Amino acid sequence: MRYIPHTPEETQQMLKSVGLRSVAELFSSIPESLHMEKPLNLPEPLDEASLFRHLEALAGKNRIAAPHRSFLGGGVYRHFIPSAVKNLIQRSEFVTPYTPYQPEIAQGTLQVIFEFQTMAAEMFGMEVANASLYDGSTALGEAILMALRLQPKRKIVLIPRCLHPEYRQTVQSLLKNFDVSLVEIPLSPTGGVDPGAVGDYLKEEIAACVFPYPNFFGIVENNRELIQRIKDQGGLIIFCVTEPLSLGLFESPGALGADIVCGEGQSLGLAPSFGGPFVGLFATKEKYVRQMPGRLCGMTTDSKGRRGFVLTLATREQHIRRERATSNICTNQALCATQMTVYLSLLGKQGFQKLAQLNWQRAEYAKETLTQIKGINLAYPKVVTFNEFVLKLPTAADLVLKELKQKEIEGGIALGRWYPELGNALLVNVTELNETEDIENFAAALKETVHGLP
Amino acid sequence: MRYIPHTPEETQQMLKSVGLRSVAELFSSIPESLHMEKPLNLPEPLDEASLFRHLEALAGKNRIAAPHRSFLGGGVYRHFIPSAVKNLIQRSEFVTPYTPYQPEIAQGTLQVIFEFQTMAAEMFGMEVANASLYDGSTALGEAILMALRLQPKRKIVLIPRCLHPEYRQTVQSLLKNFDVSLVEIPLSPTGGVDPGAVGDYLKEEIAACVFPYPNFFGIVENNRELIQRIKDQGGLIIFCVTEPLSLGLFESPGALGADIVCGEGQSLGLAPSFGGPFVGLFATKEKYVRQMPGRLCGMTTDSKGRRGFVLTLATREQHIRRERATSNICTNQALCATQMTVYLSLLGKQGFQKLAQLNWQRAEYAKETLTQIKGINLAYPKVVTFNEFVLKLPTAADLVLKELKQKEIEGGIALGRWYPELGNALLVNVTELNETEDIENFAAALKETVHGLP
Amino acid sequence: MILEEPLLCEQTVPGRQGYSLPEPGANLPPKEFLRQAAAKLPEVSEVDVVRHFVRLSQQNYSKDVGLFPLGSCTMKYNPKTTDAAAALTNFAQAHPMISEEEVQGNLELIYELQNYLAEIGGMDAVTCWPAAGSHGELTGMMMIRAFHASKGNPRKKVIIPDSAHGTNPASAAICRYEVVTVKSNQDGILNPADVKAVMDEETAALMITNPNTLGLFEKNIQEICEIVHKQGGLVYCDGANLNALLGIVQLGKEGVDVLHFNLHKTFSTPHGGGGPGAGPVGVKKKLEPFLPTPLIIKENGRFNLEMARPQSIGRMKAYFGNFGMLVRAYAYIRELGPAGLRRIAEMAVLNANYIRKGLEKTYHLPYPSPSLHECVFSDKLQKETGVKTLDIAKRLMDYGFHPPTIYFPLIVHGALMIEPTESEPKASLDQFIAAMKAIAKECEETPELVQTAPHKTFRGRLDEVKAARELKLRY
Amino acid sequence: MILEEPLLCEQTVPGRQGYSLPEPGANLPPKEFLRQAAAKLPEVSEVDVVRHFVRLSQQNYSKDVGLFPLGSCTMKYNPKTTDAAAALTNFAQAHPMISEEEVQGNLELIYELQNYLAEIGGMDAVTCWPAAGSHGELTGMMMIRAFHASKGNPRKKVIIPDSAHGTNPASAAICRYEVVTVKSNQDGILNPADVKAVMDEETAALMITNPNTLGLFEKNIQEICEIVHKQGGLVYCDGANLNALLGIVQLGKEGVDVLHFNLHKTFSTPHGGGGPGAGPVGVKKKLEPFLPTPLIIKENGRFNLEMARPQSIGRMKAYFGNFGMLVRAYAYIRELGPAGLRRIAEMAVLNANYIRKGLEKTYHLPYPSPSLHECVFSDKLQKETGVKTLDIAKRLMDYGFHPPTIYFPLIVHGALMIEPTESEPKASLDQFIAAMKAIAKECEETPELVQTAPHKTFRGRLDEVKAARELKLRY
Ligand SMILES: Cc1ncc(COP(=O)(O)O)c(C=O)c1O
Ligand SMILES: Cc1ncc(COP(=O)(O)O)c(C=O)c1O
Repeated sequence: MRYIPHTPEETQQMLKSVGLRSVAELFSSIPESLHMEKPLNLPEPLDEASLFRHLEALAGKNRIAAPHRSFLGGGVYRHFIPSAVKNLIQRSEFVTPYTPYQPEIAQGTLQVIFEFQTMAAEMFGMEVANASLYDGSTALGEAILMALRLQPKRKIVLIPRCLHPEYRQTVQSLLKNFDVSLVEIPLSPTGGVDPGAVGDYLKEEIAACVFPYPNFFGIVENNRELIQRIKDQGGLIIFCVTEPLSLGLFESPGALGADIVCGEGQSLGLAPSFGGPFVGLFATKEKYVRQMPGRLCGMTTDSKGRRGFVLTLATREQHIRRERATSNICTNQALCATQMTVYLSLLGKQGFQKLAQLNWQRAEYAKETLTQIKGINLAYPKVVTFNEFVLKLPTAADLVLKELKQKEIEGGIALGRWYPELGNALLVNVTELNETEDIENFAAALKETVHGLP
Repeated sequence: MRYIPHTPEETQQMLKSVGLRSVAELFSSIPESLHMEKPLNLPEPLDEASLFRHLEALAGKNRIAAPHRSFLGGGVYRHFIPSAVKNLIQRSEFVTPYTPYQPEIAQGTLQVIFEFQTMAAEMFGMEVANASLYDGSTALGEAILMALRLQPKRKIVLIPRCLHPEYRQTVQSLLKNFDVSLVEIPLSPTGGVDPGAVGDYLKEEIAACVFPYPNFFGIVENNRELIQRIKDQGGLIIFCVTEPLSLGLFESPGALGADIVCGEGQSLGLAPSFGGPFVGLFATKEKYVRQMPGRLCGMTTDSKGRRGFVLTLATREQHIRRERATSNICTNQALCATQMTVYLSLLGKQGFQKLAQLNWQRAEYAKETLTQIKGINLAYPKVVTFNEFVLKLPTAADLVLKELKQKEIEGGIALGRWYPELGNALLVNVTELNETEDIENFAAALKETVHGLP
Repeated sequence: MILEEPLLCEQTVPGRQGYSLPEPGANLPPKEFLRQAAAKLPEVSEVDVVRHFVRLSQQNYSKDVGLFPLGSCTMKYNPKTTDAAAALTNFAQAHPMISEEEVQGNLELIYELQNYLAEIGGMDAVTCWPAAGSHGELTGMMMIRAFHASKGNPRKKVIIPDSAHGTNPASAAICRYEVVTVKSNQDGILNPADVKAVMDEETAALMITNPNTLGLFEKNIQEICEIVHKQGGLVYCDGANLNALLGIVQLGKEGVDVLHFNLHKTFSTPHGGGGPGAGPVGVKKKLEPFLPTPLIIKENGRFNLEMARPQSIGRMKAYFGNFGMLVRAYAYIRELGPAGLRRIAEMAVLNANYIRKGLEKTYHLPYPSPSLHECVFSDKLQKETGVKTLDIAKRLMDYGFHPPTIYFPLIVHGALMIEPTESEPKASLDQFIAAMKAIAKECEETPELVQTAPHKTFRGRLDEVKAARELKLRY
Repeated sequence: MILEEPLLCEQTVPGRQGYSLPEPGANLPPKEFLRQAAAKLPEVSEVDVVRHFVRLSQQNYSKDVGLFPLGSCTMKYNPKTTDAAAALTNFAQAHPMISEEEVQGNLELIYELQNYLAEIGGMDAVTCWPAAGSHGELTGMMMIRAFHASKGNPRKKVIIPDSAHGTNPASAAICRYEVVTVKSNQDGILNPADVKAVMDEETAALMITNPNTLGLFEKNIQEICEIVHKQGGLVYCDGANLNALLGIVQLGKEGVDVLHFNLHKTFSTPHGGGGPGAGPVGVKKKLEPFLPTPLIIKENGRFNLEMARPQSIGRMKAYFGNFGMLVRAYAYIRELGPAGLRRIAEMAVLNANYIRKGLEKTYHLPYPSPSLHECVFSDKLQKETGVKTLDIAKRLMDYGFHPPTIYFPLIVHGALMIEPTESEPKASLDQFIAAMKAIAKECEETPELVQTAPHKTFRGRLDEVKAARELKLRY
């Protein structure tokens, strides 16, 4: 077995040295009755070539459209990943160390985390960011728990319906056992947060309100006035960003008044990978840092006065604070955070802006082109969106998608599953990978489909 | 431009520092009349995403069969390449240094070369090997030139017709300007080196005789007696090995009496890559080392007495000896040599034997299975082959291959192009990637094809 | 020669580019939405970026250069094969929002992995959604709470041994349970009587780790499970140390009701400098109704997702867990097969015992009971020379080794917790033992050499107090 | 911390495996064919192998960690993009023996690359088959010989300047030409008169490098070409230094008849620790009939291979050159476009001049003519302190830099030949200049520090004499 170096001779030699006669004796501290009698009932081993043949056959059962023929978003975005990212992220020195508990021989990982924290904070316009959480949805859970810790007497958290439905579900599960009301704020007529509905809860019990930015429909609302009203009531403002690329163009959460920003970093250099591993982003104000969940890397000096980095404020964490920790998280998404850091380093200040602009422009072009099809309209015609928008179709979105798939096009996400009130609504995402001709092909196929269906 | 760091400000600053006012002035030493007036007539730049879309479309114009549905060999062999090889070989530290002229900061490359030399020599059963040549065909050219240097008075070199035809062509080009007869030895009735024809040249002028091992038809001949007769005449024995994996099973060239062994390392861990880059192997006896072409790495010690490696015997090479060098080669195939070294390290002593055995067994099974088809026979029924053999078909091999390709099978190589005398002959290669079911599928398809064709 | 490398922000040259993008057009969204101050990301070329990360990477010690004997972390060799498996286009490019029809391959893989893990752990059903061990604990404890709630009383307390990992009490706390700590006995394991003493009908569960964090098998596990079950409680097992038991013991057979797996430990998905991981959870039949959504259902050879499960604890994370890690674990199990998995346990335990034997005369072994996959020493014998565990750990770096886990478990004062794993060759164990012995000698002869270690690393000992006091968390 | 690493053979443990293969059956070929003594390959695990190569790699300096200013070698940044391009399945998995029909993509790519290179060099036709620069030289000189032979006399001699790279005379020699060396003048370039003095009707060609290996433009090139042409000779240009001229000068327009390109220099295919490269050759119309086979012919949008070319020099290598390198160069040219290529030349020349300016007061500049892409200093000013070029080179390592090319070109005594390339940022040039100045100071103040350098590298100065004397070329 290529991963286990022991030869029979070495095994014998080592057994002898530990004073045992057989491998079985190594397990003599385990009560006899617990020992398995038969081998595990699992498939027999495969050599590597056969394994890949098997895996390719399995992967071949998926039907995956080419990225430029896909218009899928909904929290997971198709962006081009530069080859340099893929090359660097495979390096053993990033892939195979543990959490950098021994900083003298982990400066590489630590400095990357420090740079990741810097970039996440910059992007969000916040003061500090942590070293990553699992993903956007669990980061939102942590954000709410943190807000509750900061506001221990307050019991109401507002979650708008225009937030990613699976994020809402995740948060609902997490908070089920807490003595807290999670209140769903209905959709406004423009597909956003209904200010009137929020108004109903503007009282002392409000701990926090979540603002998806852009929201699940791709809509960018800055809600300046509403945010101020919540703040006036002492409520904390949580921004949740599933497409951080939008921040190359749109005002930062920090500038809009966020106290906590959480989000998903997938769109910044990670493959869709059927939903994970991704990277949960988390940023806040410096004054709240001791209530933050997750690891933090800080700058310091070594015995010779040279600059170096270490994990810090560990007293917040489970391995020190145990049941009173700010979170139970231990293993996080470090390698994904590294990947995002490499990606953002390449994009840089200008690239981040340009790519955002390109995404916005392509989506605007798609809006125009697709709404020229008879019977197809924007669900929310007058709103500002980033690279995603909702179309109203004349027929069932599910069926349309199925037909499009016959033409090897992934047309988007049918919203009926989560928003029956929206009717035949289709969420369409357009990134830099969808060029003009792809958008036009899509329009042609959609037209044919919609008019072909009953 | 992401590969050129200069910003306009830096450019100005640097120009100023060198005392120039414009970029154009940098080229003032070039006569005016030579300056291009227009930009190069080349396609406009592509961003990386568009570049890959273009490249994928280009690559998509190829029609490449899955490795297990392919039976192509002919000097380029499909073997499984372990993932560890691919991962290690991408490391910047192997990919991006130059030739290790500064050994203190190139011990990695140097030790790998030393290990490569060790493995090549071991595999061939020879005393020394060099740090690689371009490929098998040019290595054969170098072998012949070296033999001529060792035997300056002798003018005849025997090249059997059963040697890879493109190797023969390469050698013919190279030797055209030398005052030497390259004599082609015809095929023996068993598809090998015709001893009688060799006999005609067993006189004093014989400088060397080349033995392909296995030959282009996959045939393994050990020719012990013939080799002895040539040696008795003072001729040098050159072995040429295009499928070195065979040496996991068959007697080594060294043990059979080779003076020089050259070969192609592609089958040991390199992709087919449309014929290159591959790695030319070259080994000989220690006494001939000063006549060897190519780089050599040797062991030594450093200023503190620690073991280290350096390039050595550079006095044979062009950068020192210029027109009297043993070869003109400078850049070789170092990264491919590294790749082969990693591959062979993983296979190891046992794996090398087992994989060879597996290849041989699969090919034997294919021989049996395919010759059960009516009208299909082995061209050379009683010979020993490695993983490749010649079938005689009842119809034109070209047409058969075309039909098979409709069934997404690459059936092998039609030999008519080089060996019209063999009629409808097909060269079939079977490796560990062709499992029993693949061979049976091939047989079924071949049967259908052959009997379907006129 | 490892080179210094400033932050990329410090290398910024305004206007320098590392990207390759088409030029966007001029039009923009309405002004009032636009960002006022651009994010200060670095402005560097691709050349700068590649060098930056290559240089930084070279400052790291990694499993791919040597022994990484962090106890409880199971730092085994990570196959390149399984990384390549996860990178296969149709896995890596699968978008999680497409219909079940189009991802039958993924669903089949996860479904089969669930079955494999159930078999390995002796459990009835498995969910693959949790993103790491701790997330698995949370998922498991939420199911336990839902189970009790369904019986009318969610209960109030969870019993956790003093040797437990910090995530156990932290996860229980998020489920709003009060933590009751129970002490290990002089042999380093739990006494049934001690559990009995604290177990009552307001106790929802016992959270146990087996083998525990001392590397010892909780041999009274069956009796303990009975005690808990008798009062209506459930037993949660932290499977972080499952590597010692693969093919040897199915924990479910002991009486464990909920068990989490750490794919990044036992099944060798790489640690990536801190993550990502994956923490599937196995449960017994009675807990199946509470599994998180979605469930993968196999019907007539097709795989469907079931969302509506009335008793489910609900969704624990958007989409389908850390799928890339699931692919790796699946590939690992398929490559090893039943015999290979068992051999892992055997050689992991052999390696740990070999180190233990090699060092037991040199370092103090607080619990002499037979070790499984790891062994825990303390600095008791060295302390009188003024050298402490931290110093020994740092000094090991100078010998070319990553230090073991230190100061954990908390019940051992100055703990050195060594887990070599099965992938380590004998030669490196021998070198490690020799280094540890040499350091013990140094403790006596030149203690200040150890106290000021490391000396050969890229950085000397770092000032952690300063980092916490003068908090600098970003550029 | 860079760790020691023995040879894998020294790590062998008999029976240890690093492979993953199905078990073969028992049957074997006839005994008399079987190998008697197995090849002594290592017996190690995958873990051992991965560590071995990771550790060894860490002992290397590489372009991806810093400046690699080897003059004449054009060590520019190698894009990861072009590596990924060559790895695309349908390129990497293409077998060279399938029919033209099935590799239309490959043939189109090569065909277009030929056209691009022809445009860049101002040549009429290009062959992509040579495997490196030297192989290109051989191919080119063989065409020249065939050309002359077709006129009835292959001629006897080739004129080569004393500043030429060693491959030039070596390649000419394989074509059985006698080498006539012509000296460069005091400005470091060729005098037309000197060429005229040796040129005759038995001279087949002049082999020139432009810009030459001093980094200077041979400004009399047109006149020299005329002299050669007048006597029926041809002009071969070694294009190793083409990086300086991209989009600035088409060498073909100067009168050059044959030109080779080094894709691993100008077009940034990586050097790989010594190779592989690719050395396409461009020719003028009159030499087209002699191009090596096969030729790629475009007909009605399809690409075919032509093998039968009566005057061709024949095949230079099996199959189709180093195709993987051709893909990289193609991708590089397509990414950069005309303006990008020109910018490469501009910034490469600017960088070289910036270094030259920074060091010209500190080191002796033997030829003060204007530099293009590289500049050549000597150790003349330092020699009196007892320090020589080699010492300065070794000392540079301690400052974190790869040394420049040394002792080449041969016409400069103690040459230090510096080529930064365009991909180097100003900051690293500044650091390099500072290091070179600091070393010059050390030469005066602490010469023995320089003479015994390097001091901070993994190995100290290695004994090359011992290596050659006690030849040990394998384990
Ligand atoms: C015993 C034990 N339990 C739980 C955990 C937490 O697992 P994770 O880090 O995957 O969240 C660990 C991790 O180190 C552990 O060692
Ligand atoms: C000027 C010059 N000519 C020719 C060559 C030979 O090229 P290659 O190494 O590709 O064979 C070199 C390589 O260093 C060179 O610098």
